[in-house]
Formats: sequence, structure tokens, C-alpha cells
Amino acid sequence: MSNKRPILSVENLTKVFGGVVAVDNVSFTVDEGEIFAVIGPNGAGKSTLFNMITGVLPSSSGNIYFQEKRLNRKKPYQIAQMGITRTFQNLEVFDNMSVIENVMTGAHITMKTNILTAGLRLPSVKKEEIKTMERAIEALEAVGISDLAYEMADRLPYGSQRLLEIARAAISNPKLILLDEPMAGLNSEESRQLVEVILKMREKGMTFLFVEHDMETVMSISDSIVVIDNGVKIGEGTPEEIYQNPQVVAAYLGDEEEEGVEAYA
Amino acid sequence: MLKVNNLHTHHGYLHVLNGINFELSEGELLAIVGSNGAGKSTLLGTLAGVYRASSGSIEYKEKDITKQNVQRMVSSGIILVPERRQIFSSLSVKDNLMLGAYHRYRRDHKNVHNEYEEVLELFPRLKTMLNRPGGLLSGGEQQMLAIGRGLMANPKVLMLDEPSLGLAPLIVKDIMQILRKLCDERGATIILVEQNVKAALKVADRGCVLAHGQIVISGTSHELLNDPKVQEAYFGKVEAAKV
Amino acid sequence: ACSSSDNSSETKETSTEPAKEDAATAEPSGDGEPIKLVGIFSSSGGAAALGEPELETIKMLVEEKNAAGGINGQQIELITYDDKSDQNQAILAMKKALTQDEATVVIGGTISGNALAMLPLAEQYETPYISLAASKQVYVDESGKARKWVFKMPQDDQLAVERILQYLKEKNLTKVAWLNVANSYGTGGHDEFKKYAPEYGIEAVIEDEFEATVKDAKPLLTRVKKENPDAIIVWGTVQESAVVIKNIRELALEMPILASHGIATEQFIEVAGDAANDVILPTGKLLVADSLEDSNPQKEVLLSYSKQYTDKYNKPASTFGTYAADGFNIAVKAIEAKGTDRAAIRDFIENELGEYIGVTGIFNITPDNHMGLAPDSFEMVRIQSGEWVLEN
Amino acid sequence: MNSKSLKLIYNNSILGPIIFFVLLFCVPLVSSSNYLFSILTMVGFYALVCIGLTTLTGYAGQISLGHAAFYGIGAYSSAVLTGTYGLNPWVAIIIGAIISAVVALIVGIPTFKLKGYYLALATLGFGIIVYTLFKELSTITGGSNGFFGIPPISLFGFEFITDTSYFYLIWIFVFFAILFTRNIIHSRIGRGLRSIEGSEIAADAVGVNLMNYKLQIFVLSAIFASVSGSLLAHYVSFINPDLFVANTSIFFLIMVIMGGKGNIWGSIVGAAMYVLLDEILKHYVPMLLPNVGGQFEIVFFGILLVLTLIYMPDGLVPRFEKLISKFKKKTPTNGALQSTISANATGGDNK
Amino acid sequence: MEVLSQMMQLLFSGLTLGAIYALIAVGFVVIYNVTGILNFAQGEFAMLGALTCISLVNMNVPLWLAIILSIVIVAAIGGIFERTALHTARKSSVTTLIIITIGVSIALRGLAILIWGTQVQTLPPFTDNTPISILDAVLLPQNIWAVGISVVILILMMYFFNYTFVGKSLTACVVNPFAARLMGINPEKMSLFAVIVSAGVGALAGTVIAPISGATYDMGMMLGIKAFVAAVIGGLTNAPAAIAGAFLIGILEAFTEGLWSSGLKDVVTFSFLLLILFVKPEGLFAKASGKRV
Ligand SMILES: Nc1ncnc2c1ncn2[C@@H]1O[C@H](COP(=O)(O)OP(=O)(O)OP(=O)(O)O)[C@@H](O)[C@H]1O
Ligand SMILES: Nc1ncnc2c1ncn2[C@@H]1O[C@H](COP(=O)(O)OP(=O)(O)OP(=O)(O)O)[C@@H](O)[C@H]1O
Ligand SMILES: [Mg+2]
Ligand SMILES: [Mg+2]
Repeated sequence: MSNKRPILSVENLTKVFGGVVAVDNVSFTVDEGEIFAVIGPNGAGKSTLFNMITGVLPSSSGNIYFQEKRLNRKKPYQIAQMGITRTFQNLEVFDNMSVIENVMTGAHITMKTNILTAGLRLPSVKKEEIKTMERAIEALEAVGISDLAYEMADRLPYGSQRLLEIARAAISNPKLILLDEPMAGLNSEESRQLVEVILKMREKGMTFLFVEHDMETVMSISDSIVVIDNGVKIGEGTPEEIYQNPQVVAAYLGDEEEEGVEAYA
Repeated sequence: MLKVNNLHTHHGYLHVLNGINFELSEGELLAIVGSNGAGKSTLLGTLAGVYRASSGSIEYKEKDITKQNVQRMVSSGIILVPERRQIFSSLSVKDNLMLGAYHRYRRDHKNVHNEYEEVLELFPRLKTMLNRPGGLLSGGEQQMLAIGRGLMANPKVLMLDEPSLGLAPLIVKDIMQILRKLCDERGATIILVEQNVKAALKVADRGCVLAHGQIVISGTSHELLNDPKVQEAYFGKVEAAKV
Repeated sequence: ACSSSDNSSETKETSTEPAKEDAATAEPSGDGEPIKLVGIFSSSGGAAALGEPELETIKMLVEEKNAAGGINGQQIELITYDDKSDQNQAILAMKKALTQDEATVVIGGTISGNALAMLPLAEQYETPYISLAASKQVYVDESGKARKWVFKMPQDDQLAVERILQYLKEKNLTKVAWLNVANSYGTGGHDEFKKYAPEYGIEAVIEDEFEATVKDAKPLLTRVKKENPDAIIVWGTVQESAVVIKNIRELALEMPILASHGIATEQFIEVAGDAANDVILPTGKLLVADSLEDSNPQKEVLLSYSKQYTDKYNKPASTFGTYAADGFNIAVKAIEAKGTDRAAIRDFIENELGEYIGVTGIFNITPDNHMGLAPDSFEMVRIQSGEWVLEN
Repeated sequence: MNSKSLKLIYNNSILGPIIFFVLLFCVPLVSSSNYLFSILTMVGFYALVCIGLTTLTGYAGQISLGHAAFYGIGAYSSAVLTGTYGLNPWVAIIIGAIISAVVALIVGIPTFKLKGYYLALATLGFGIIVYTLFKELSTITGGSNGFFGIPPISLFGFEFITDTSYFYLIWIFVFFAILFTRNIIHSRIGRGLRSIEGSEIAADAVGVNLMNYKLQIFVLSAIFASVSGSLLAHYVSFINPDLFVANTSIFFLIMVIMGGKGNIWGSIVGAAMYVLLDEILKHYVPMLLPNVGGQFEIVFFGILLVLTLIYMPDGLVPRFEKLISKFKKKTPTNGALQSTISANATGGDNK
Repeated sequence: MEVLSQMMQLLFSGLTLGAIYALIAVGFVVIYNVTGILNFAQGEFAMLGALTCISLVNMNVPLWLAIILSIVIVAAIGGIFERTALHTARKSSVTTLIIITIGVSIALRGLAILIWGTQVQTLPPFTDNTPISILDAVLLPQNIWAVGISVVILILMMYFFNYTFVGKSLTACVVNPFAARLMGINPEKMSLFAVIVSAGVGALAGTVIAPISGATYDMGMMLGIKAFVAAVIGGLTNAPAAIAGAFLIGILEAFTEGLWSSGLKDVVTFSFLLLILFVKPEGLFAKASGKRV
């Protein structure tokens, strides 16, 4: 990674739910073009972190900056309009639409039609629609489910719905994509393909921040990793560094995962 | 104990299960793997009575149960831990677990409470959040809850749809051990659908690969672990991804 | 229930079968048009209790008339519609009556809202329309002139209010509480009260409304109690008035209670029970027909209508039915005199009818007054152990 | 790819509406029954309200039980401005629509923070408040006595008094309303709206400003209702508050659901069904069961409504469409489900 | 002193109104909790209960028996309604189901006119109804009945939903019917059960109201709307909270009417409702919804 301009920085971020401190004073910086992983045991606060970055939850304290602009208090749709999109751990597809419409909706912010021009159906509107549709097909091809384009989204198997969410997040050409457990529900072959898709998108200039429990994937594609446990950051570094970190091993990886360790070390 | 004969299931026009055959005896653990959309969830759903088989039969203890509805399945001890967790989001963790024992709560009051303690021992994390609405838990915590809820039913046949999904590596290992123990100590029969093929085959007695609604490879888990085709499809990840 | 379900929302009927054949063969009178009488009533919905007796009365009278050979030997074809107490339905029905059925005369419009919605059509299609709704607006336009094609049978609320005010003045009850139901019936009464009370030297110490769905009016009555009026006027129809009057009794308020003519049915006594005792109200003469002096010109008409209705439907006649009866009889008189020419009918009613002794009262319709009733068409009555007793 | 590809998900052909309306506008050539036209006019009023409501309910997933209020605001604006102040009816209609839009905006901003039934109730409450105000502000509205003497509408000296002329007037409005909303639905805006029903959180995450869209559609539907109310006022020349009770709002919703809430044609079909069913029941119930009253029609109406919805839970139009597509689809291409799915997905138009 | 007695009087009225709304609101909540449907026919159950009871009394059935019988009859009607309408249409969208309940309420109202006509009818009070005077304010025994019954129902519901297993499983059905099925719970049975219970409670409400304000075929509509308001103020999913909401509304209405104006009573009530919704969109006593991503 040659250019090391930070794109997202999180400073002393904290989230308290009632009495529970879900995220506790976490800071890190993601550089442009990076693939950045957040790992940690269940309930560590990873999704909560994502929710704060994308504005779904307000933070209790701390700051989030995206390209030097402060994100706190911004609404999710505003954050999306700034160029951050995401996928969801528990899948949030628009199940009342077909697959392609799902993806076209993802392109929402790249389009200009408003209620008046739409109502009058100016020629520009039609042009824009066609263009978006073509791009949607491309996005679906990229994740490998273009043959399902005209299916209703809720009939897709679990794994394909994950891919659909990724296509939907990617179509608007965001600067930063947050993926919450993208590999969950995919087998190794499929994960492998997805990894390639991600790498390709990175080539196009997207930055990725992702949460994943599949260590093989994490170790193989991430440039940097942050580990949180119980809301607290307990480690940060390259995959190699993380694997050496005894605290991380004890809290998360388990010490007898030797075979895996050897594979990357 | 469980016998599946030439099972076919459709979703609307779509022919999803295309003649499934297998047989399981008491205390056996079967791992099912297969790619996305192969029909794994549909198979479990059909066995649990969620989907109606369009032809073929399911026999349990020599009885034909193909047409039984879900409630009947549950009361005969056939329990499904479904895809997507399906937590009762506004009910507390405790209530969620208790409802797992719904079908035997009245008969078996005392045991239910013992079981409850046991499940909490297995998932100490849940113990700290008994009164939190289930829907507010983290993904992994919800997964634990779903598995715990399945265990609360004291299943005779337990079917788990990707139980390791969203769980941290440490926990996955624990869960596999628990499942093994359930078979060995209680004589439960388990069908495990997993994407984490290695972990699953390590504890399973037998395994099979599902593709396009058919079982294409099946054998003991040892055989499968060493099957080159399986290896290529399921364990080759690291090298390939390292670009 | 049987008799009340005897009405239908659209029945083209020429009463009895043989009569129908007569109709087909009967020699047309005048200009040869059949006599088409359209009745539009609220026989279901909110105002059903009013609309039902109207419908029944019309059916009864048409049947009788046809059996007796019709008008000038021609059968009457009665077409009735139910407007479901809904304004839009009333408009549709009226439109159908005027364009499809080409009515000779339209009688109906049970409630003011519906009558008001219907009457522009009557004016537009130049068809005589005899309204059974109470509001003064029905026959008087904005400028205070009579509407050309509309006549109205019931007394104005104004007459009832004036009658009550007269009574209060006689009894020297000058400080009163005015309570009305919060709908057009209630506010209509209230407007008249505000207009005429000063003339009679009556002062309202409190004026307020209650809902038609009132369950408990005590909160309102606590305020009345504080003002300590000489009398309470409760202006509403049966159900809500019963609740309010019951509550007045429960709060042990001792002053006289006056009510509107809207509660003048047996039902009120049934629902209010003991609380109904000593309630004083203005009412048409129907309820007290028996106790009228023999010299009263209306007595005979009243008794015969009442008997005919009770015999046929096996229930006591209602004041609302009398409006329909008068409307029908006036229409018949006009048609007898002028045939089916609509303009002629209208002119007849306006100019040539003269004094007409009806069931509701004595009508003196003139070009300026398309109702023609006076306050003396009301009697003040007091309820005493379930009976209506003429109040001196 | 070209515009053909869009056809795979949206049927944007303008042919359907044009055929429909040309046929409709030809009715006066074959019939001159004023009664028929007054019924069709009534259908038109309701349909105009329902078009907006359908978009709101079916596409933005928001239930409003308060649209009678906007209908009323339009009617009273027209009544007061023309009746009392002598303004030109067209000006009054526009002012009424502006008032409704502003009110919708004011009500909508806090209301759309609510979800599901809370919203239904908030709008119901709003409707009842407005109704009460119509009644209580009697110096302006005439209170319960109603407002009398609303002048007819006219254009270039032509007065819309006859039923036929009014029939044209209202249905032209309906025609443009249909085109306009249909275009909206088959666009970025429509997807934005539907995404709200699919998953609010995900809609938010792809940058759909939920609040804004819901508000825009709410305002649009309020304007439709208001215009319809204004036209009604000029048609009947007398209005009173009881026309705008909560029940009216509920009946609008019934029409929308009966017709099919995911389809703008549903609003026309629903409105027509509602009015025609009433007229038909009025005609036939007494034939089948002489000697029963209007009450029986109510029972029938209720039961028919329930039966319709049990057997056609998505309403009449989608059911009709399914029949058509079953009939048409003899040669399925690669995905056997494809055409039905896309038809369902877009709630496309019948032709 | 006079002010105090007026306040007392208003409080009594408010409690009575509240009790009436509460009994119907409970039915709302029970059905909503189990099926996720807002049952617009809930007020009609009260109407049917009241009118059935009156008819039975007119046939010389003793009052207490008439009340029990009418509860049973209406509960049965509720059961039939659930089986024929809700159950058959259970796969439809919730909006459709709501409209179905509206359709049913329309049909029931028409049916009531056919059977009982449009006239007001009354029921004798449950016990001797001599007003009791407390600090110059009067209280009727029938009002005490109304309040008493709703308090008892409140306690029962609180116990049922919070402390019984069946109560929990009822809730489970609406939160996630699919999972409920997987636990062996039969949501359809639960839905039947819920509708029967709410119909019964509704009928009871009707018999309580009839002696106070009479009964007509169209009494259900407004009752239903007010009860709906009460339920929402309480939080819609929580029966005890709905009852609390009902009392709140009742008292608010009584005081508005007693101290200000009756015409604007509804405006005040609904403005209050809107205020609550805007400040606390999930209702005053809502439980956490358990929704996150
Ligand atoms: N709204 C909430 N109210 C209370 N506690 C919450 C809420 N949301 C999350 N939590 C708690 O905060 C903690 C962190 O949750 P989070 O979802 O961020 O975990 P996670 O790291 O994503 O875990 P997983 O890997 O299992 O998805 C968990 O213990 C969770 O129960
Ligand atoms: N409700 C449904 N309606 C229509 N088609 C369905 C439905 N559910 C599943 N399918 C289809 O059935 C096929 C098998 O789906 P299934 O969910 O069983 O796959 P799976 O093996 O579990 O995949 P995954 O690993 O992604 O969970 C898929 O093609 C899917 O599109
Ligand atoms: Mg998470
Ligand atoms: Mg699956």
C-alpha cells in the first residue's frame, strides 16, 4: 500500500447501552485502499461499532471522521450519501423487490430523479433508469448471481442474499464499504470467490472495513486488523502481528489452532 | 431410527430436493455440506415439517411421519435449530430459552429447570444477559441463544442449520464438542448442516455432500475428510486466496 | 323486528298485485305521465329511527290510496330509496329519482344534511320536493326567501325553541342552563335559542354541548350545578338525552328539566326509566291526541293516522311518520287538482292549498313561507309515570 | 441493452391508461343517463383520493386513517373561498391544495417518526381533530349545519353543471393523477418508497432519506385528496362536516385495499367497486329478499368485503393480473418464475 | 369544599369512562399481542354482549345468568369470526387483515340492526343503583362495578402475560410465528384462544356499559376508537399498560369536559395522544422492542 492517506478515523469511541458498555474507548484509523478487519469474540462490540460509524446508533462519546469530516450525529442516509455503504450481519434485503431492483435501489444516491421529474417522466429520467439497470446487472455479475436477477429477493438462499447485499452496497461506487461478516453462510469455495471480488473492487479504489469470524479469510486478505474484546481494543496490527499477540490468542483464537497458524505464519 | 426415502420437495415451480435417501441410527451424527442454494436448508425444513415433501417418505422409529406438521414433529422430539436464528426478539433471553421447552414444559417441569441451568453453563455469556430482549443480543449471542433454545427441547433428533454461523472460533469448537457429547451420552441423533466443513467433519460420524438437491458424495467423515474432491472444494481456501 | 324490516331500500311497488295491473291499464290522467312518487329516507344508518316510520307511513298511505283507485283513477308508482343517513348516497338517490325515475314529486330527506344536499338538484331539475327534515335552511335560502321547489313538513326548530321559551317565561324560570347535543340537530336548536332567548327575557347561565355518544355527562353537569340555574334545557335526541337526564337525576339536581321534541317517543321513557319523570317538552300533538279537546280540528286526523299506523305495523305511531303523512297528503291534493305537471303542482301547493289541517299541525303555506306552521303546532307535555300528560 | 430491458421489471407502456381512458370517455356516446354519470363522477372523486392513498399505503407502507381530513380541507377551502369570498373556483382549488400540502407537512414531520399502527392512530387522531374543527369553527364553516351555496366550477365561461361535463372534468384529473403517480412508482422514487417497506434500516443505509420520501408522498396524497374534495364541493354545492368523519377515511382505506394496495389501478377499481357494490346491493338485495331493509345491504357489504379479501388478499387488480399472466404465459423462458415474479414485484399494470 | 367535590365528581366520572375503555382496550391488546392484528371489530363485541344480555333479560333470564350467557355467546361468535375470517386469511398482509376486521364489524353492525333494530335499549344495573354520596360527589354502584371489573381484569392480565408460561407463548406467536411453530407452539390455536378471550372480555364490557349509557347497534365504533387510543397510549403490546392508558384517557376526558368544554373533548384527547406519540413514539409504558441490526 503506497498511498497512506487516512480515510476513516475513529477516536475514543464509546457506546453504552443502559449499564452495558458495548464499545469502550476504541480508536483506530483506516487508510485509503486498505482492507481492514475488525475481529473479536461474540458480543465484543464489533457490530455496534459499525452501527455507530454508519449512523444507525448514536455514539455515547468519541468521534468518527471520514475524510476529515466529522460523522457524529449524521443520519445514516447522509453518511451513505458521503460514500459509506454497508452490509448487515443479519441480512436486510428488500424482500418486497426483485433482486435487480434491490441493487438498483442501492444506486439511489447516484441518481438525480426527483418526484417532479419522475412524475413527468422526462427523457433524462428514462436514460438514467436504463443506465442504472445496466450497472445493476454488472454488479450482480461481479458477485456471480446475475442469473437470479429477476427472482424475488426473499426466495434466494441465505448465501446468495449475502452476495446480493454486497452488490447493493457496491453499486453506488462508495469510497468505503463496511461488511459485517460477509463470509457467514458461504462455504470455502464461495468465500474464495468473494475474496476475489473484494480484491477486485479494491483495485477500483474502494476501501473495506469488515468484521469476520472466518480466520482464514481474515488472515489472508486484510492489511490491518483491530481486535476488540468486551468493547475494549486489545490489539492492532498486521495479520502476522495479531497472530503473535498472546492476548488475542487467549481471548479469541484459542491456543490450539496451530495448524491454521502455520498456514499463514 | 430415521429413514429418508427418495425425498422430493418443491418451492413453487422450483424442484429443490431431488430424491434424497439416507438412514440414521440412534446416537449418530451426520454432517451435511454443500454449496449455497444446494437445498440444505430445504432438506432440514422438510424433515422438520416446515415444508411439505412433494413425494418420498420420512420414517422415524418405523413410523411414517412425512405428513406430520411441525408441532407433531416437535412433540415427538424432532427439533430444528433454523437458519437465521429466529429469536423471539422482544422476549427476554430467559423466556426464549424456556420456550424451547414449550412442548414438555408441563410434563417435565423439573427437568426443564435442570436443563436450563445446563444450557447456561454451556453459554456463560448468556448468563449475564438473562433479562435482555433477545433481539438486542449480538449476532453470535443470538446464535448461542438459538442453539441453547434447541437444546432446551431435549431433542431426540436435533437438526442444526449452520450453527457455527457468526460464532467466534473458540465457541465453534465448544459447540462441536457439545454436539458430540449429546450423541454419545444421551443417544441423540444429530443432523448438522455446516459451511465450516472441517469442524463439522471432525465430530461427525458420517458426512454427505449435497448438490442440486441430491446427495453426490457420502461416507464416513474420515472418508470425506480425505476425499480429494471434497478437499479441493472445501479446504483449498487458504492457498487459493493468497493470490 | 319483522315489521321494521318491512321496508326495502329500493322497491318499485304498486302495492297489491291486482292494483298493479290496474296501473298498466288505467287511463292516464292529465298529460299522460304516470304518477311517480319517489321517497328518499334514512331507513338505515344513524338516523334510521327517524327514517323508518317515514318510510312505513308512505308505504302504508300509497297502498291505501292505490287500493282506493289511485289519484284520479291513476295508480301511484312509489319508488323508495335508503340513503343510509349518508349525504353522498342521498345525492345519488336524488339524482336517480330525478333523471332515471323522472319523479313527479319527491318526498324525503330525513335529516337536514341530506335534505340540504338534495335540494339543489330539485331546483335544478324543477321538481317539487317535500322535505321531512327540520332545518330552516331547507326551505329558506341565504337571502331569507323561500326556495322555489322545496316545501317542508316538520316544524322548524325555532318553533320548538320558542315554545319552550314561552313556557319558561310563563313559569318565570329566567336563568337557565342550555345543553345541546354536538351535531346539526343540537347546534340548530342552539342557534335558535341564542336568537330568541333575549326576546323572552330568558338568560342562559351556561351553554354547552355533549357528544351524541355520551356515556357520562356528570363532568359537564358539575359545571351546571355550580351555576345553579332555574331550569335545564337538554336539547338532543333519545339516547344522549336519556343519559344526560339520568345523570342530572343522579346528581340530585332539583330544577325542572326541559327537553327537545326530539325525545318525544315511547323509547325515551323506556330508556330513561324513572329519570324520565317530570321531564317537560314540546311535542307535536300526536302523543297527546287523546287528551286534546274535541273541538281541536286536528284531533280526528291525528287519531285516524295513529290508529291506521298502529293497526298496520303493530307499534305506536311516531311523530316522524306524521311528516311523511302530511307530505304525501299535500302531494296528493296537488296532483288531484293539477295532474302530473310539476310546475302546476308546485304552484298549487304554494298558492292554492290554503289552510290544510295536517297531522303535524295546521299548514298555511304561502309564497313566502313554504312550511306554514306556527308555534301552536306544539303542545307542552310532561312525562308522568311513563305517560305523556298535557302541561297546562 | 435498451429500454426493452427495463420492461423486464417495469411496464411503463402508456398504452394501457390511454386505452382505458379513451374507452371511458366514450361512455357518453353510448349512454346519456345522468344517474350513470353521477355514479361515475362519484367514483372519480373517490378514485382521485385513493390514487394518492394507494401510493402511500402500497408503496411507502404507511397506513393513513386521516385522509378524510384533507378531502375536507379541500372541500371547505373551496366552499369558503368561493362561497364566502367569491374567489374563482380554480384559484380556490389551488389554495385548498396548498393549505392541505402545508398541513400535511406540519402533521407529517412528527408523524412519520412513528411506525406502523402508531402512524395509523396518529392520522386517525388528526382526522378527528380536523373534523371537530369543521364542526366547532361554525362562523367560518357553518358548523354542523353545513355550508350552503357553493358555486359551480367553470372554465372559459363553460359551467360544469351537467353530470356529463363533471364526469369529464373529474376523470381528466384522475387520468393525470394516474400517469403522474405511475411514473413516480416506476422510478428511483418508487424504489425508494418500496425499500422503506422492505427494510427501513437498509433503505437508510443505501442513502434513501426515509422521512423525506414519506413526507413527499404524504403531501402528494394530501393534495390529491384536497383537489378531490374541492371538486366534490363544487359538484354538490352543499357540504357538512359529516362528509369528513373518521369513517370516510376508513372507507377510503377499504377501497384501496379492495382494489389492491400495490397497484394504482387498484384505486380506481376499489372506488368503483365500493360505489357500484352499494348501488348493486340496493338493486338486488330487495329482489332476492323482498321485505328486508337497508340493513341487510350493510350485512352483505360487510360479508362481501370480508370474502373478497379472504379470497383475494392482495385485492382485485393483482388477482386479475395473475389470471391474465397465467393465461398469457405459455412459453416460460429460462426462469420459469421470471415473468410472474416481475409482475408481482412491480405490481405492474394491466393492459 | 365545592371545588373538592367537583374534582371528586370528575374523578369518579373519569374512572368510570376509563374502566369502560379499559375493558375494550384489553381485548385489543390481547388480539394484537397474539396475532399482530388490530381488531376493529372489538367494539362490536361489546355491542353484541350488551344487546344479547338485554334480550336475555327481556326473556326473564336472571341478570347474572344473562351476563354469563352473553359472554359465552359472544366468545363463541368471536371464535367463529376467528375461524372463518382471520384464520382463512392468515397468510395475507396485516393491512388486509385489519380491513377484514373492519368488514366484520360492518357486517356485525348490520346484523345487530336486523336483530335488535336501531333503538336504544337498556339493561338494569347489576345491583341496587342508589347513588352513594362521597364528599358531596355521587358515585353509582354500577360505576363501582365497572371500575372493579376492569381492575380485576388488569390484575389477571398482568399475571397472565408476565408470569404464566402460556402468556409467554402467546407473545412468542406474534413476535415470530415461524419460530413459535418450531417450538411446538400452535399459533393458530393461540390466535383462536386470544380472539375468544377478547370477545368474552368485550362482551363483559358491553354488559357493564349498558346500564350506564344504554346500548345500540352502533355503540361499538366510538368505543373501539377510544379503546384503540388507550391501548396505543399504553404501548399496544402490554395489557396492563393499556388499562392504565384507558384510565388516563377517561380522566383526561372527564376533566376537560368538567373544567372546559365538551365540544373540544375529542380535540383534547387526540391532541394528547399525538403529543404522547411524538414524545414517546412507542407509548407510555412500552417494553423494549428488541429490534437492532
Ligand atoms: N440495543 C442494545 N441494548 C443493550 N445491549 C446491546 C444492544 N445492542 C448490543 N448490545 C450488547 O452489546 C454487546 C456488543 O454487541 P455487538 O453486536 O456489537 O457484538 P459483536 O461484536 O458484533 O458480536 P458478534 O460477533 O456476536 O456479532 C453485546 O453484548 C450485546 O448484547
Ligand atoms: N421460500 C422459497 N420460495 C421459493 N424458492 C425458495 C424458497 N426457499 C428457498 N428457495 C430456493 O430453493 C433453493 C434451495 O434453497 P436452500 O435455502 O435450501 O439452500 P441452502 O442449501 O440452504 O443454501 P445456503 O447455504 O445459502 O443456506 C434455492 O434455489 C432457493 O432459491
Ligand atoms: Mg456482530
Ligand atoms: Mg441454507
